[in-house]
Order: sequence, then C-alpha cells, then structure tokens
Amino acid sequence: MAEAVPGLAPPLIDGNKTLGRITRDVCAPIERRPGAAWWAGLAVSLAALAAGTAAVSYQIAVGIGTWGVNNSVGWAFGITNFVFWIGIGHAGTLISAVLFLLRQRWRTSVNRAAEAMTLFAVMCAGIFPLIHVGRPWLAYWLAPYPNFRGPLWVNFRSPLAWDFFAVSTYFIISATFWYVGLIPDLATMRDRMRKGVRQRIAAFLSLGWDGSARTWQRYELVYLLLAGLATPLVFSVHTIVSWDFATAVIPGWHATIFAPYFVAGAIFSGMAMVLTLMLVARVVLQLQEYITIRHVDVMAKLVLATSGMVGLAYLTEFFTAMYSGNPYEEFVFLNRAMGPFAWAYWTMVGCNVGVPLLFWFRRVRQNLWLVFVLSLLVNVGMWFERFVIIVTSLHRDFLPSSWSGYTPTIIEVTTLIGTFGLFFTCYLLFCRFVPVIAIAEVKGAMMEDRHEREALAPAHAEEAVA
Amino acid sequence: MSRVYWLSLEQRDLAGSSGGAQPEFLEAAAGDPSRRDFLKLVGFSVAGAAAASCSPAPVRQEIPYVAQPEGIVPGDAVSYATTCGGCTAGCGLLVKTRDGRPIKVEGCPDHPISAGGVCSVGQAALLGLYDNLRFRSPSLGGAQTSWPEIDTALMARFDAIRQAGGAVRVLTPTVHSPTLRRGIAAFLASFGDGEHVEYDALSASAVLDAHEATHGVRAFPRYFFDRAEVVVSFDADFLGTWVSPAEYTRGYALRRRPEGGSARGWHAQIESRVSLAGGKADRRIALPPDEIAALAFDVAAIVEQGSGGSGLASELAQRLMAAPGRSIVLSGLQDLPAQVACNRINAALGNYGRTLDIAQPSNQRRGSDRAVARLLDDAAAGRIAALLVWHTNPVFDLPGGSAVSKVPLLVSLAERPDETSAAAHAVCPDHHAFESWADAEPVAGSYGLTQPLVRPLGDTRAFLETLAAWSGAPRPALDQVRETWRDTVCPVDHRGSDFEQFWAESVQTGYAAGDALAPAEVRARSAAELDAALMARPAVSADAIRLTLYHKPAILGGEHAYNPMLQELPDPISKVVWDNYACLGPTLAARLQLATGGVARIGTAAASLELPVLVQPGQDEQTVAIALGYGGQITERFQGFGHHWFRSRPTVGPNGRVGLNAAPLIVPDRGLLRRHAADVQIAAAGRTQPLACTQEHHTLSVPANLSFGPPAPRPIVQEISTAALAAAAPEADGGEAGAHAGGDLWAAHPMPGHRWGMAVDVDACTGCGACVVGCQVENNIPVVGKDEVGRNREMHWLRIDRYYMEDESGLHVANQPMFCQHCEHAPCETVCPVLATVHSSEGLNQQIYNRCVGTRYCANNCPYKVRRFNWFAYDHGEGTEQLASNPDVTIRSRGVMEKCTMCVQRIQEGKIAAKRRGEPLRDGEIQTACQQSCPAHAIVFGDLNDPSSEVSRLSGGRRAYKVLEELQVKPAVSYLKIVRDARPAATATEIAHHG
Amino acid sequence: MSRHLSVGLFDSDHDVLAAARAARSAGWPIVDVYSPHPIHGIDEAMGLPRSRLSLACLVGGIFGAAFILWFEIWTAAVDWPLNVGGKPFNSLPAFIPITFEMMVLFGGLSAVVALLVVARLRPGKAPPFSAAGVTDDRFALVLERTSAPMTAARVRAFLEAHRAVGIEERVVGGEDL
Amino acid sequence: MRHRVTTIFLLVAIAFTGSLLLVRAKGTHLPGNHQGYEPVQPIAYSHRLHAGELQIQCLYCHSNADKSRHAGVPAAATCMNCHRFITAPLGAVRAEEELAKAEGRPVRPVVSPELRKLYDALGLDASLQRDPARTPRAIAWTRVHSLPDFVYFDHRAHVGGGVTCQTCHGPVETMERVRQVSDLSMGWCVNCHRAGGANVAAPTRPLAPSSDCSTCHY
Repeated sequence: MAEAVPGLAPPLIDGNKTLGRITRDVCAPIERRPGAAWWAGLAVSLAALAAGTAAVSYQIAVGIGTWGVNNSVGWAFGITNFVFWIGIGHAGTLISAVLFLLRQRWRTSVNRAAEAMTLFAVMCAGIFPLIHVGRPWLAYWLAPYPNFRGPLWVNFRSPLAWDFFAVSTYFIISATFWYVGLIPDLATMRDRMRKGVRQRIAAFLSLGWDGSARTWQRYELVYLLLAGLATPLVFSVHTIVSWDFATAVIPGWHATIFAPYFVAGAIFSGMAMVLTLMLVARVVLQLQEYITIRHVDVMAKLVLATSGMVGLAYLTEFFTAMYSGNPYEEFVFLNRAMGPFAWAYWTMVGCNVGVPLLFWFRRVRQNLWLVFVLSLLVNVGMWFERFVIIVTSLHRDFLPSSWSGYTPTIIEVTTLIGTFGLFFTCYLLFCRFVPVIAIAEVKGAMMEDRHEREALAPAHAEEAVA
Repeated sequence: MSRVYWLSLEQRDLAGSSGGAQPEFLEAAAGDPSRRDFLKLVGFSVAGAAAASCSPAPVRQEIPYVAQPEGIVPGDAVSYATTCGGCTAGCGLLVKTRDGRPIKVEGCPDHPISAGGVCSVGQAALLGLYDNLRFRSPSLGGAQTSWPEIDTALMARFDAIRQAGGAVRVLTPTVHSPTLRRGIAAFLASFGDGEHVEYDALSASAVLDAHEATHGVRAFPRYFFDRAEVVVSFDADFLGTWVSPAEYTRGYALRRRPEGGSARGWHAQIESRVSLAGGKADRRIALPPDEIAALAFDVAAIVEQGSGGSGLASELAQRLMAAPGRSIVLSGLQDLPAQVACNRINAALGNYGRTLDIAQPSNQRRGSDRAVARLLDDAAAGRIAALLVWHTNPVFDLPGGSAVSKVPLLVSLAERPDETSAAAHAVCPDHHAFESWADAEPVAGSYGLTQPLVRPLGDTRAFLETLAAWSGAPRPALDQVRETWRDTVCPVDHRGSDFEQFWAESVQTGYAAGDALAPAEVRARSAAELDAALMARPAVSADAIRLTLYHKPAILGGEHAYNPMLQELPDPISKVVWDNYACLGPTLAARLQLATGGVARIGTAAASLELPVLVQPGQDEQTVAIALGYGGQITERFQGFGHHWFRSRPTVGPNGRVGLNAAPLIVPDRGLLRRHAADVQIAAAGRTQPLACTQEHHTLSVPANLSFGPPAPRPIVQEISTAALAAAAPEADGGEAGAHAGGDLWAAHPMPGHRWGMAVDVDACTGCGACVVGCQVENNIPVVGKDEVGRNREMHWLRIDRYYMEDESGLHVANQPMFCQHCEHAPCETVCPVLATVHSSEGLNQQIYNRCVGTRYCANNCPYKVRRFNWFAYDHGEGTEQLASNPDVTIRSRGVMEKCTMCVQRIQEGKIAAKRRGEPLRDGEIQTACQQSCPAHAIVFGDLNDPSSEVSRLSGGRRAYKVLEELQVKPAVSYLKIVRDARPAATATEIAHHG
Repeated sequence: MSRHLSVGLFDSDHDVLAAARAARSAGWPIVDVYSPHPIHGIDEAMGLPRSRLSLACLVGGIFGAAFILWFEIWTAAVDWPLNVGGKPFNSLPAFIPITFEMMVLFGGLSAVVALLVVARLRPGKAPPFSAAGVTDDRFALVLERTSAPMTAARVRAFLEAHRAVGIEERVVGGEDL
Repeated sequence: MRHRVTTIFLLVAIAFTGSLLLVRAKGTHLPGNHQGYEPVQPIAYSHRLHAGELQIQCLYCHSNADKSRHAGVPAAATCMNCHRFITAPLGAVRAEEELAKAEGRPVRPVVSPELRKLYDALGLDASLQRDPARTPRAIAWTRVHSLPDFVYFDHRAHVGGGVTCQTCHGPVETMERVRQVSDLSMGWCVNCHRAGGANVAAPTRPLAPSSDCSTCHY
C-alpha cells in the first residue's frame, strides 16, 4: 500500500484501483440485486412518505388549521422545514461547485451523492411553500403569467416572489448540473449493461456520449461554467431565504446579519447531512475505499469551521440586540434564551456550537460512529435554529396583547417525517439506479493524483502501478 | 337637515312621502292569509341552482317581484327606527333592512336615552331574530299545535280558574311598556286573584326598596352621569352591566372627555372584583362586599355630619363634599343598608333633582325580589293556579325557581327553549322584538316605539296579541299600541286630530316625549325617620372568604347565552370566552395553590360548584367572583359547535353546556336576592379545565425575568396627566410627539381625494365590546368556537386589547381597540407576493380576498397582529341564520386572509350617494360599524385630508399618538392618550369648584 | 466516399497522450481521442482550438437579466402601477434579487443547450464511436489514413510502438465513424 | 420505411389536432368566462322588439338601474302596463278580426301563448281579471350576466355617470334573446376604469373612475 508517501496527503482512493476496477466497484451496487438493508430502508422510507402524504392530503382537504399555527405565529413547522431542507441542499452544491472551483480533488468521491442530496432536499423544501399556503391550488398565482385580470402581475417586491424565483432557479440549475455530470457515467452504464429497459433508458439519457476528446473539452468548460454560476447561486438562494425574515419589521427577524448567518448555517447543516449520508452509504454500498477516512476528516473540519461561523452569528445577533437599545429587540433575544422556548434555543446552541467543538480532536474526527452521531446532532440543532428564529420571533412581538404560544400538531410532525420519507426514498432509489460516485470524475482525479505522486515519488509509484 | 328614517312598511303612506296606493302591496302586507306566499316572493332573490347540463354557465335564476312595492328599491337599504328589546334599558335603534330583511342594528343617534350607543347585546339581537332554535309554533304538552287550538284549550282552563277563584300570576321582567302593562292588567282583571310579578335577573331591587325606605316611593332613580363631577360607586358596574350601561357610558364619557370643556369628572370605584367601571376609575379600591357596605355606611355618616372620620371613608367623603349637587353615589350591592347609605349621601349632598332624579324616575328596573320570593313560596305551596312566564327563566336563574313547575298550569311565552319552557304545559312563543309592534317608557315621560321590521319568521304571536286573545278581545298589537299612545302617550294638546301626525313622527323617529310631567314632590326622610335596622353599620365577617356573583356585559342573566357572537365576545376584563369561572386574586390563588385553568370546588351553605379558576389581578383577595347566566340548557346547542377535525375540542364543558349555573349560590335574604355571601368554602378539586382566553400577557411590561433591569411599560398605551393637559405649553406633557417623524426614503404617493383615518380615544373606551360585535355583524365575521379561540385563532377584526396598570390609586385597566391601522407604509403589503393587499388611493390598506392565496406572510409582518386568517371553512350559519349576513360583504373562504377594511362597503355606499346627490361628502356622513355603536363615542372615522373633520382635529390634538410610531409604518389610526387624574383631593376640590 | 480509419486502444491515459502527441508531430490527422475520463493536455496534444461556449453563457445570462429587469419595471411601474406599502412604483433595489436569479438560470441553461447543440448530443442518439471499454478503462486514438504513406501496417506499427493494446482498422462512410 | 410512415402519420395527426384547436379557439373560454352565454328564458321575451323596434327605454323596465346597485328585472306587474291591452301580436289580432268578420261572429280575445305565461304568473283569468283561485307566482328568469360573489358592481354609479347600457351589455336592442357580449373579466372592467372615463361617450359629470381594488372587492 502506498498511502504513506512523505510530504503528500494520503491518496484519494485506497486500494490501488485500476480504472476498470473503479467502474466495476461503483456500478456494482446498481447491478447486483439490492440487499435486505436496502429493502428495509426503502420500506421504512416509503412508510414515512405515505404517512406524510396522508398528513398533507388531510391538511389540504380540511384546512391549514390542522397545523398548530395561529394568528400570531403564522409560520412555524412549514417554513422551518422549508429553510431546513433548503439549507441541507446547499452543501451539495457547495461540494460540487465551490470545491470544484477550488480544485479540491477529494470532492469527486462525494459530489454525485451530495448533488443528489441537493436535488432531493430542494424537492422536499419546495413542497412547503406550496402546502403551507391557505389555498395551495392557487399557488400558481405566484408566477407572473399573462392573464385576463388586467393583466394583474405579481409583487416583485415580496421576498416570497424572490423565493419563488430563487428556489426554482436553484432546482433547475442543480438538476442540470447533476444531469450534466451524469452523462459520461450514463454512457458507461449503457455500455456495460445487459440489454433491457434500464440499458435503454441509460442509452436514451446518455445523449450519444462517446467520450470524444472534443466533447470532453466542451463538456469540461460547461461544467466549469455551471460550477461558476452555481457558486453565487447557492449563496444567493439562502441569502434570499434569509431575506424572507430580514426584510420584515418583526424584532428577531429584522437583522442585516441574516444573509451571511443563513448561508453559513446552510453550509453547516448541509455538510452535516452529507456526512451522515456518506457514512451510511460507504458501509451499505461497500464504498469504503472511495469514501475514505480522509474524506470524513475533511468534512468534519468543514463542519467545525462553519459551526464557528454560526456561533459567531449567534453572538453577534445577541450583541446587536443588546447594543441597539431597542427594547423590542432586546426582549426577543432574552425571550429566546429564557422564555417559553428556551429549551429550543439551548438545544440549538448546544447542538450547533457546543457539540461540533468535539471535532477539534482528530480522534473524534476519525471515529466514524462518533462523527455519525455528531452530524445527526448538528442536523437536529440546525432544524431548531430555524424553528427558534421563526417561532420565537413571532410568538411575542410588539404588542403584548397578541403574544401567543405555539404547539405543533401531529399533522405537522407527520409532514416533517413525510419529507424525510420522500428524501430517503429518492435517495435509496438513486443509490439503486444511478452510480453514487461520479465514475469519470473519480477516474480523472485519481489518475491526476497518481501522476503527481509518480512525479514526486517515482519509485513508490512504479511499485504501486506494478 | 337631519336624517330621514323610514317608516314601517305598513305605515309608509303616512310618512307623507308618497300618497299613491299600491293595492297589491298593501293587501299583501296586511297579512291576507290567502296570500301568505307573497312572503316568498318578497326580496329580489337570486337563487343559484347547479345545473347538471352541458351549459357553459351555471344556471342562476333571477326572481323579481310580482308587483314591486313602491318605495322599495331592491338592493337599497333603508333604516327603520325602533327600540331595543335586548334588556330593559330601552335604547333606541335604527335597523338597516335590505330587501325585506334586517341586516344590521345601529344606535339611533338622536334617541333621548341612548343617543346612538348600542351595547353588544343589542348589536347581536340580529342573530336572535334569525336563530334556528326559536320556537316556530305554539305547543301544548310538548306537542306542536296551532294558535286557535291552543287558545281554545288555554281559555277553557282560564275559565275554570276564574270560576274556581284560583290565583293567576304573570311573571315578567321589568315591563315599562305602557301598552303591555295595560294588556297584562286587562288580562289579570278578569281573575279574582291576579297579580303581575316583575323580577329582574340583574336585580336592582335593593335600590328600589331603599328608596321606598328613604323617600317613600319604590322607584329607581334616573342617573345623569354627564352632570356628575364626582362619582363614587360602591360595587355598581354602571359601565358594564348595571341597569343601563349604554346610557350611563355616554354620560360618563361626556363628562370625562378633556376636549369637552367642562371639569373632568373624578370617579372612585369600590368593588370586590374588577369591573368595567372599576377599570376606568381614577381611584379603585378592592374590598370584600360586606366591607363595601360598611364603607358606604361610614361615608354616609361623615357626609351627614359634614366632617370627621378617617382613612378611606374620610377621603371619599372629602371628595364628595367638595361637589355637592354635582356628584353621584351609587351601589350595585343587593344590600339594603348599603343602598340606604347611598341615598343618605345623595340626599345630604343635594344630589337628588340634580344628578339623579327620583321625581321622574327611570322605569328600567321595577322588579321586586320580595314579590318573586312570595310567588315561589305560593307556587311551592300550590296556591297558584296558573302562571304565565314571559321573557324570564325562573327555573334557571332563581334559587328554588323550579317551584314554578308545581303550578298546575304553567304557560311559557319564551322565544326559544329554556328551562322554564321545558317545564311548561303550554308554550306560546312571542315574536322577536323586530317582528312586532310594541312600545317602551324607559324613563318616566320618555317613550319609545318598537315596530316590525320583517314578517314573522315562524308561526309566533306577539305577547300583546296573545294576552288580548286570552282576555277575550283579540286585537292586533298595532291597534293596541296606537290606542295606548292615543290615550296616554300623546301629549294632551295633540290628542285628537293631531294624533296621526304625532304617531307618524313617532314611528319615524322611534321615540316620543309625552306630556311634561309635573315634578312629583318626593322628600327624603331624615335619619330619625328611618328604621333603626337600616341605620346600623353592616356587620363585617372578617377573615372569611366571600363570594360575589356578577354578570358579564354580553351574557347578562343568561337570556343571551344562546347567541354565539355574545359567547365569543371576550369578557372585557378577563378576555375569556365561552365560559364562566371563579375569579380569585393572585394571593388567594397562590394560597390555595390554584392557577388559571385549575378547577376549584366552591361551596356555600346553599350549594357548591366545581369551576375552573381565573387568577384576576386587582380582585379583592378575600373574595371569589363568579359570573351568573352560564350553564343554561340552551347552551347545549353548542355541542358540536365549531369546525370539526380530528383534533378539535368541544366548545361546551364536561356538562355539555357552556359554563355552570351559579344561580343556586344566590342568597335569598330578607326580601332581596343577594348576590354576595360570606363564609365560602373553596378548595382545589385536583383537575384542570382550560379556559380560552384571547390574551396571554396582561401588562404593557415584559416579564421581569426577561428584561435587564426593571421592565418599562411599552409605549403602546400612553398617558397624559391632567396637569400636563392643563399646562399651556405643549412641551410640558413630556411626550415624544414628533420624535419619530424622520425623513422618508422615498416620496409619498399623493392622495389628492380622501384620505381615510380614525382616531380612537383610549381614555373613553370602557372595553364593553359593542364595537367588536358591531364589526362582526357588519362584516360577516364568523364565530369560531372555544377551541379555535384557545388556539389563538379568534376572527374578530377589531379586538380590544386590555392591559392592567397598577399604581398607588389601585389597579387600572387600559382598553385599546386594536384593528388594522391602514399604515401608509404598510409592512403587510410589501411582502404579499400576489398583490392581494395593496394601498388604495384613499389611504386604505385593501385586502382582496379573491386574490389571496394565504401565505400568511402579511400577518407575520404586521406589527399590530390584526390580520385574521380563515384556518378552516368556518361556519356562517345555516337555515334562517344565513339571512343575518351582510349582503355587501364577501363571505371569506378558507385559506384567505382578512382584516378590518374601515367598512369600505360603507365608504363606497357613501361616496356613491354623495355623487348622486352631486355634493361632496359631509364629515360624519360615513360611519364605520364600530364608530356607530360606541356608546362612549371613542371611535371617530373621517377624512384626514379635510382639516375641519373631527378625525383631523383629534389626530392633530394634544392627546394624539400613534402606536409603534417609531416603526415609521405611518398608521392612519391615531390613539388619544389616557388622561391620568393625579389631582390630590384638595386640588380636585378646587377644580371642581371652578367647574 | 469512405474513410479509412485506424483505431488504437490503450490502457493508460499517459500512453494515449503520448501517442496523440507523436501522431500530431508526425502530421498524421487525428480524428479524435476517446477516453473514459477527461485527459489533461489532450486538447493541446490534438491541437484543438479553445471552445467558445462561454460566450453562449454570457449572452444567455445578459439576456436573462435584462429581460427580467425590464419585465419587473414594466409590470410594476408602467403596465399597472400599484401603491404597495408606499414604496415607489419602480422599486429597483427590490427587483435585483430576481434579476440575479434569472441571469444565473438563463446563463446556465444557455451554456448547456449550446453544449448539446455544438457537441451534437441529443437524447436517444447512438454513440457515433464505439469501442470496447472506451467508457470504462480503455483509451482510443483514431487516426484517418488519408495519404499514401499512412498504410495500415505503418499505423499499426506506430500504435504498437506506443503501447497500444489493441488495433482495429475501420472503413466508414461519410461523416460516420 | 416503416419509420417514415409513422412520422408522416404523426405529423398529419398533429396538424389535424392543431387546426381543430385553432378553429375552436374563438369559442373556447377559460373557466369562469361565459362570454356568449345565451340561455333560453321562461318567456320568449324579445329585446329586439321592445327595445329596438318599439324603442322602449331600458330604464322603463329596468327601473332600478339608476337607483340601486342592481338594475333589476321588472316585476311582472310592469309588463301589464302595456300587456293589459296588448295581448297578442298585431297580425294575430287582425287575423282574428278578419276571421270573425268572415264568420260573422264577435271577435274573440287573442292571447299569444308567451303572454299567457305572463298572465298565468299574475294569476289572471281569460279576461285578464284577477282569479282568486290562483296564486300569483313570480317568473323565474334565467340570469345572463353574473359576476362572482366577491365582485360588487353598482349600476347606480355607472348609469349615473353616463355609461350606456350597451357599453357593457352590447346591442341588446338587436337581440332576440339576450346574450352575454362582454367577457366580464376583471381586465375588461379595470381597463375601462384605468382609461379614466375616456371611453364614456357622453359623461353626465366629470368622471374619475377609481381603479382601487376596493372599488369592487370588499
């Protein structure tokens, strides 16, 4: 084994793979019959999805009153889930686009899965703006289409209209990005598979890809362009989501820090989710040699860094509120920390600022079980962050007369569970039908890595190639 | 020129407006039975019929009149003047009817008693008219029957009683209708032993009895609060429920308005619980009921001596003695010594004839507790052969009232089922007040007319006609009323040929003045002449826990408990809906380890109840207060009320009714039904029963543990001291007016035409809730039930925020009507993605229901939290109840946001009317529903672009401020600061002398 | 007209790169190189010009931004001005977020569509070139024998010299491979 | 070859469907738009005859249009102002007169079957006298122009301002049976309002129609 080359990071891929081996390894999960774990996972996910579908159907049939929202707290679980899922999605784009621009080769092992996660998370997120409105069947009115009302257009000043454009753009660009990245792998599948429906689908979707160098050249340019566009996009989307709150007059929402704060939080939660999924996938799909300890370590460090940013945002928010001398602002933050929702606030702080501190220790970062548990806790914490921002700001605002509590109903909880069901259903199907690792990219990155290694340590490399 | 009020349909030709006869119509209106079907055609009704055809449009039918009556324009509303039948106060109403159905109750602005104010009960009477539960036909022995049959059956029984010489009683509340008094007298005259017994669920029998003792006349004085510089109320909630609150509120507000010019009144309230009047008082003292009686006695002693005393009694006496002839002392205690003490004070100060009048008394209370107690004794002993019960429910609201069921012939004349009608042998349902002719004499010499506004919805019959039929001389109610008016009401010089003119004018205005009465010589007896027992200082049972029973402004004695709108009107003080409860002071509650919602067992010698507790700041710490009027049988209708889904909770309590009946706790005591008791046992029952309250936090300050340093009250309700107001320079008020008038980031949109705005006087508002119900009726706002209110989803567009404030002068209550502020920089508008809420060119924040998709972003971003969302498809009534909807306001579907529109339908109507007239709109021509109903005149609507409008003057005045002005949202609604009277007694005296 | 092609299959990206460089320096026309992953430097080795697809992206992005900004201002301030929260009809700052989003959307989609057009990719199309393993672990260098010196044997020898693991000769018609 | 046939077949099918759609496009409306609705009425009342040929003013029958929000359908009694005397078309009356003269018998009253429905509704007997045995029954006309419940249209404001009936209702005086001419869409309303009254030919007062939402929606 050639990991310990002096002066070099350990290799990206363990086990001295040949190109053919990579193809076989990555395609193995989609070519063999799925195991019991997959079926069990799918069953659980589908059950959750079914429960969520039932909850949403009931809510749409009966009314939004089946949620716990009320006159003062008009948004709660629905928008919390929306922001949570959008945030989850951001890590995928970050890994695939930002790290691509930064030439972080290690991303190739995880970017396909992370992008898929983005796609599914945005799907989950996109459900909430639709179902949380009082008349979902009229949600299409948010789109500015020609009509017989004058025509009456939409209010482009509303952050919700911005959201509509931002989230749709985000979904379309993410899906495109994902699909473009998938084309060479679809071609690989097309050429490997036995004749059948799946092969025909792969053939149809691979667009006649033949690996021509001319196409590769253009392809790489477009991929770079997409990465270049997706990077500001990912920041803009969460910035706009944060403006849903920041442009409002409500104390606790009306804060200029929200955009960077939300973006950092989104990356933070997304990274944690990627870690969670990655750790499961590498075991279940037997990809330990592709998703190595090094990947986990790097990701954990990123989580640590973003946790610091989020923690700083919490402090800044508090400081600004106190320093402003605005009694309403001051109260909102004291109320968060000590009011009826203090438990949610301290869950958030504990999970998002306290728990990730453990990642300072290398031993923690390399203990996969611990990393798994901590990443889950970060996700819990980030869900609560959105809950705290939305609910605690609304439940006690300016006029004490309209202060109110909020208790979620079983419908809301089931809807949240349902989106997890949707997410994991999509994810499991993705693992089953699409290469979870970008084969072509991994090959390219591995070869480059190997060539660099050879240049630096020819002896070792000779040995390795042999 | 003053308003023209339309006459009733029948009297149309007498108005002189049109002489032409329209035979078809008059014939029909006269009630020709062969043309009863005409009713079905009345109204320009559009019936929607879903057609199961391939037609591109759903087939809707349009059904015109067969012959259109003259003077009726389909789609145009007309107002008819009438008198309210909600209680015995006799307020004047203008009822707006459209296409043959009443759709809104308004106050009659020129009425001598109420002057435009209507309380919540009056506003909600419309629902009573259309109530599906009303009796639709008479019934005998539980079986439906017809009027001829029941008349035959009952008259046979009456004949038998006449021959046997049996006793016949007619049990009613106070009857001040001269015609009805005649009718009852005529009916009873045919019996050897007939008696008309009056009793009031909200009894003020002690006031009448005390005047019998002190003045020799059993009369209820008429109070003139507008003339009173000093008011000392010993537990009389005269702004909330006591006798004639709309009338008293008007006078009280008039006297206290700083802009009014006269010296501002000073008011001390001594009470056990927190009442509306107590909340407004300058000085509020919490004492147990028996100590209040003792205090009244002490004050009387000091005032009669002219000096002496100490402590509280002396302080009050000083204030009173500084305003002789310009003060009112009153008590709501059902306690003779306390009432006698009040009379002595008023007499000693020379108030009789000035601020209160016993020579031309009020008729609003005539009931006698003694008489009804005797009636119950007789009934229990089987000494009564027949009992007619009209508009009262003795089985429900009298302790031992079930004795009436022992009467061999119990006849109920109720409008809808109650406990007494359930026990009755015959039910002969009366018309609703809006269906029949009647009259009223709420104050001696001042008369009101009640006229039918709609053809009776069921086969009911006016009580007047029923009595006439049973007296053997059936006559229409109209004839009876006209006869009375011709004989007695009409001033002597107008009787004869002038009568028709007098009658037409009276029908048009709804009221009339009779002959000027010669002031009766009523002399106060001296202390020496009084019974010694009345002159003894009332005993005080120290350290015992006392009970006081009270009434809520909307439910009163329970006769309005059928009405969902009134049940859902938050209690002005506790803000709780759909329940009664035991109010405990915070210390007492802590001692008993009870919190709001915990159930307590409360027992007296007579009865015991298990009620949820409400911790009430400001309440006397030795007194438990429980509201009467709850737990009636009629409230079983609310089982299943509200929107159903799998987690919905019932509106009724565990007993299947709304609240519990506390009437068994009333203490019959020496001829009075005492609503307070000593020696009450109270203990936690160990379970909870949540109350639905529209307000969770009750002060303007945040909780102390959520604040750095002592929490300062938020400047949402602002105060100004009398001194600052009197000071010449405006700087003196120390306010921050204009402090936030910063520059705008962008140019304002011009509003060249009208710019609508409002001014709300927080100082005048008593929190009674009339505006809330007025708004609800006008704007088709659904009633959502206890569960939804408990989830903070009440739908009221206008709510009254109540904040407690406490200082050395006791607990004060600030009532702030809060509704859409129509901000110029409305935060809600910017965030709506679909342009469902935008600004009008006249400054209105418009909400377009049909465009709304229901994101609720606007509600979140509203700093005032005044937007209301249709969480479910709320119920808007069924059957006849749907007729109560205002046809000018869209019924909102589920998933849609709604809020105050400043009654834009009225604005449109007013503008179109002005355009058709070809004249500009006059200030005050358009009145919003809340403004119209407010007895305190605390709400003013108008055009801010017109510098001479009342709203402009008030908004630019010294007291004006805007709520959350610093947000720069620029509300169109100004609030007027509360005036705090910081004058010490001496200064007050001086000011009073000036006045 | 038919074309005579020689296809050399290689095991390593190094080998195919070296072969391509050698072929180009020998002046032999390289039809294309096929590889399972992009090879660094192959475009230089083949002498491919820089792609101008970024221009499509730029044009698309500018169009998207300009169009939506015009549309926002037109709807809000020209077509039907409404007083929303007292804000000016043309609330330009509030229109920027959507302008940005539409720029990204149009830019990204234009680039992808341009790629599909230029590279002649379309759904369901059969791959123009196929050889065993070229999407797996093989690299193919395709040379066209256009002139006499390039006999099949010489090309074969050349390819073998560059460690080709398999060599085929193909005759294809017209534009086909 | 097979592919080519398929392609041609598909193209023809698409062209056929497309042309069908184009043809139908004029008659196809969005849901809620009932332009062209022309229901059969219980009595075959002809606006062409009454308003067109006989020149009866619209407001004679729809007399509330300038007084109320609703223009109103006339009460049956309104018809009797004329139809007390006119019971059948002139031609039918003349024919009966001539027939009677020819047969040498007194002229029988002629009542057209449509007017008979009116007399029935009013409960009149053959000699147009009130028949006490019959109950008058209103005529249930079928509504042609209807707006959704959340729109408040006020006839007073429009008629008073000089907007002619035809502006919205079209040339009713030429219609045998009334047809909805305008689409009654919001755009149709509001674009007239936004024109500031310029499209009212003869305004009776300076017009300043409001295009605020709350002009119609409340």
